[in-house]
This record gives sequence, structure tokens and C-alpha cells, in this order.
Amino acid sequence: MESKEVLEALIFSADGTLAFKEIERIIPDISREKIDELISELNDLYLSTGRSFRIEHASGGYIFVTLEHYAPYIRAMHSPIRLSGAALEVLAVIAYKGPCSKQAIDTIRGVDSTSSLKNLIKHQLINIKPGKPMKYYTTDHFLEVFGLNSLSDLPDIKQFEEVFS
Amino acid sequence: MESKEVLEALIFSADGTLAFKEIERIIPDISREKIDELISELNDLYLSTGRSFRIEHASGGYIFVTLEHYAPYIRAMHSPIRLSGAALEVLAVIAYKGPCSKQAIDTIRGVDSTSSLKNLIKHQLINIKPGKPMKYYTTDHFLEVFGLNSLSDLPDIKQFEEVFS
Amino acid sequence: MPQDKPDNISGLNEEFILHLPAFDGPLDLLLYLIEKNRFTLENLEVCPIIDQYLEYIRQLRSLDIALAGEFIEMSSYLIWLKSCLLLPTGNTDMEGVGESPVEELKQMLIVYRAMKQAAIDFNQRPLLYRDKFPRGSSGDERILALTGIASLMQAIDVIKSRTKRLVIQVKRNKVSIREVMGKIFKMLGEHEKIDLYDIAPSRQRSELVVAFMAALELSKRSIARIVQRGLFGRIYLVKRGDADNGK
Repeated sequence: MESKEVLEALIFSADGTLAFKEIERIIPDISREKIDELISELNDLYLSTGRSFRIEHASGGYIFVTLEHYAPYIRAMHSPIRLSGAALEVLAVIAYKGPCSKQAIDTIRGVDSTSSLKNLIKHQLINIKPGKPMKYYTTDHFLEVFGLNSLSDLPDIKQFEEVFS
Repeated sequence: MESKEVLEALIFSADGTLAFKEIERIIPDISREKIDELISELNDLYLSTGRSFRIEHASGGYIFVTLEHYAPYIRAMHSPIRLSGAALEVLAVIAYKGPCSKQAIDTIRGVDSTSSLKNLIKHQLINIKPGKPMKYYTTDHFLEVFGLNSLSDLPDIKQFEEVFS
Repeated sequence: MPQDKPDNISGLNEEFILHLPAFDGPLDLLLYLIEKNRFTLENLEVCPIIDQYLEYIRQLRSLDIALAGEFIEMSSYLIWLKSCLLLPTGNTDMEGVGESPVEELKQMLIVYRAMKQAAIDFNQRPLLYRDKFPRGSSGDERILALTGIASLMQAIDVIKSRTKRLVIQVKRNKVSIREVMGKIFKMLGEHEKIDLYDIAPSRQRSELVVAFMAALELSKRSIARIVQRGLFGRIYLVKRGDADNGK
């Protein structure tokens, strides 16, 4: 049964829960009952072959999860730092404009930076300099992550034109 | 063998490629040979039970990916990576000659590479080494995308250098 | 790389095909012409190649000036190269290793062609996010691991292009209502009746608004009367007898 494996591949590669609607869009003429049936066949197969994951039914769709038994190992994993585009923008502004206030960052970006600032502090890429207003600056950890010796290593704005003209 | 399933669960839930070092840190006393052996056992099992995914060796670690056969269905869910011929040429120059300056790339290609460089940066396939001039080099993500373990896995450029008659 | 190059250019004696597919640059086109016409670099026919370059530029002139420049630069290089080959040198080994211009071009083409082949090899590999997908990857925004300062520079570029779009161009209005009132007053000294459009000859919205405001102001001060015959009809200003206290 081909669509069983297509269904598996779709849920496998989906970021989070794959909605029923999405499945119905990609595999035409599949019914909800049929999907449920295929999912239980897949889960039976994972169980019988001793796999560490299952497909679970969650809010309007299906999601792949690992069994609880493996949680302690998974929690021990260090994930690489990943930042959203917005967080990267805030980080870039702070790196280039030196210690600066939230208001200055918001003005440059034209949007609010509250959640990005929190996220960057959590990753220890920036730090707060107390005062009124508080100012944000990049940490030594930032230099380490970005492979810089100092902030003066950052390309100057003229060098930007080489790529971003 | 418990560690086979632990290994599977770790790679399954890893964010991108799971590095060897990370596996060795979490599963103590496991050798590189043992890891490779367990991975092939897992892949054999996926093959024999008709699974839609495999574990691949890339960029100094392991990554779970779907089989090519299912790509058309998955592409319907999200936008695939698109690289123009020019961008691939620039990428080849940087992979083989890198780190190198924009001028060096332009000289080899006989044409300006600005927009290709910008596109490759956007896809995080290349990074910039600060300096005057700035130099470009391929990232670990490049290895991941092209299924390579290191740049030395690339075919010898000499095999592409036929002499003109 | 162009996937759709024609294969029917067979020999030097046949006419070149004018409909050329997309090439990534002058070296790309030169390589194509050499391989399809089985030129050797030593007996390179420069003229037809330059004709092809010019034809190609003609096709893309409106699209890409910078690329056209690269083709012209390559053309002049080829003319220079050909002249080197034609001029007597007194010594016959122009093909000496490394030194001769032909050897230089040959090296350039070999390196370029190797890179082109490598790019083809890249494209033939099963690509992540095209032919195979990592687990949990299909979100709308692919959030990637940090890749050094290139990602910082890219972020700055994103800010720049976003804020550029948000800039609202505010043009200062140089025409003051007072000035236009003066102008109308002067015109009413010469004519009994003037068309509102004559006060705003450019018919620009801002100019019309100012003219209308000035007319209203003059009407309020009993200097002129505003007359309109019918809905959407022309608006005229008529001088009033007691026009002494205007500016």
C-alpha cells in the first residue's frame, strides 16, 4: 500500500503536527477513516519492530514523537543555537551599533524587538548594561559563536556593497 | 541491544545533523565503529520493512532524511531549495578554491557574482571570513545539503579538467 | 547552467544560430561556441564569436547592462588576443607554456569549464530540501543554525530593504495660499473673469487644491465671486466691485 509510506514520509518531514487538511490536499481521495487505519498499521509496525517513535494524534492532525523512555537521552542533547530572522536582525543591530537602548533598536528595525531581546539574552549572546535607559551589548560568547576576535572584525558598511548592493 | 534504539531516538529528535561527538557524549563508551554498525542495522531494518526514511552520514554526523521517491509529495508541503546555474557555479568555485575573495570568483567565471553570493548567503551555504578583502567559504550546512562529510569528499577537480585539443 | 542549449550548431561554415539560450557570462558563451564549432584556440575565428557576443548583448541590453559590459570586455580581450596571434613576433613559439596569450586563455577556459562541470555534479547530487527532507523540516520559515557574520550581514540587508519600503516621501508644498491669492488678485485686475484651471496650469492635485483654497479665501473677503454652472462644470472667479481691501 503506497499511500501508507507517503503518509509516513509527510508526517516525518512535517514541522510539528501535520493537519488532516494538508494530508487530504496532498493525497487526493483519502478518507479520514483510511488515514486513521494507515496510522495504526504504521504504529503496529513500529511496535513490533521495536522502534523508538510513534505517530500520535494531536490537535487536528498527526505528529511523530519519540517514546517517553528515551526522553532522558534526548534532554541531554545540546541543540545548535537557532535564531529566527527577527532575532538575527536585533543581534546584528546591537553588534554594529554598540551598546544601545531598546528604543534605538526598534527605531532602526521599524518593529518591536521585545521577544527577540529575551531570546538573545537566554542564549547569552547579548547582555544588559544597567542605566536609564538600559543598554544592550554583545557578549564574549557572541564573538565565540560568530568566530570573531573582536567587534572590530565585523566588515564595515562599505564592504557590504560587495554582496548587498 | 538497547543503544541501537537510543541512537535512533537521538538522531530522530535531533535538530538537523547529530554530530558524532554529541553521540559519544550521551552514550558513553560507544565507539565510532559501533555507531556505524548500529546505523547500518537500523537502515537494513527500514529497508526490509519498506520505511520511507533512512539515516544518512553527512557533515560529521548522522541525519534522518526521507527517501527521494517521496520528494514530490513533500515538495507540495513546502518550498524546496532553488539554486540557479550561476549560483551553483559560484558555489563550486568557493567549495574548490575557498576561502576566496569575490574578485577571485569573478575572475574565474568572467562575470560578476554579486547576486549569486547574496543568494548563497541567504541559503546559509556560504559564510564570510572578515578581512580586506572578505573571503567566502562553504558552511557545514553546505555539507549537509549536498550529503558530504567534508570538502575532501568532493570529486577531484582534475577529473573535470579536460585539456583542449 | 543553461539546460536548453541548441545542439544544432555543427560547424564553422554553417551559420551561427542567432537564438541563443541563457548564458552565465562571456566565458560560458565562448566555451559553448568553441565546443560546438570545434575551434581550436590557435585558429580561433574571432569575428563570428564577437558577432555572437554583440547579438547576445542586443538580446539582453534592456535587461542587464552589467552583464553586457562583461561581454564587451571579453570581446576586446579576444580582439587583442587575435592581434597577438597575427602580428609577426620574429620568434615562432607563441605557444610557449604559460607565457603566450593563447595559453592564458586556454588556462582560463580549462578552470572555468572544470567549475562548470563541478556545478553540474553538485546539481546531480540528491539535495536536501529538494530530493530528500530532514525530519521536521517543512515549516514555513526554515530556521537555520547560525552561520557566522554572513547571517548578520544578511540580517542588516533585510532591515535596510524593509525600512526603505517604509519611507514615505513627503514633498514640501512650495506654493502658499497667500501667494496664489496675490496672483489671482493681479489676474482679476486684468480680466473680469478667470478660469480656476488658469490659476493651476500644471493641473497637479496640490496646485488645484491651493488654487481652490485661495479662491475660497478671496470669496470670503468679498474680493471675488465663485461661479459654477452645473454640477462638475468649470469653476470661474469673477471680480467683485468692492475689491479694495485685498492684498
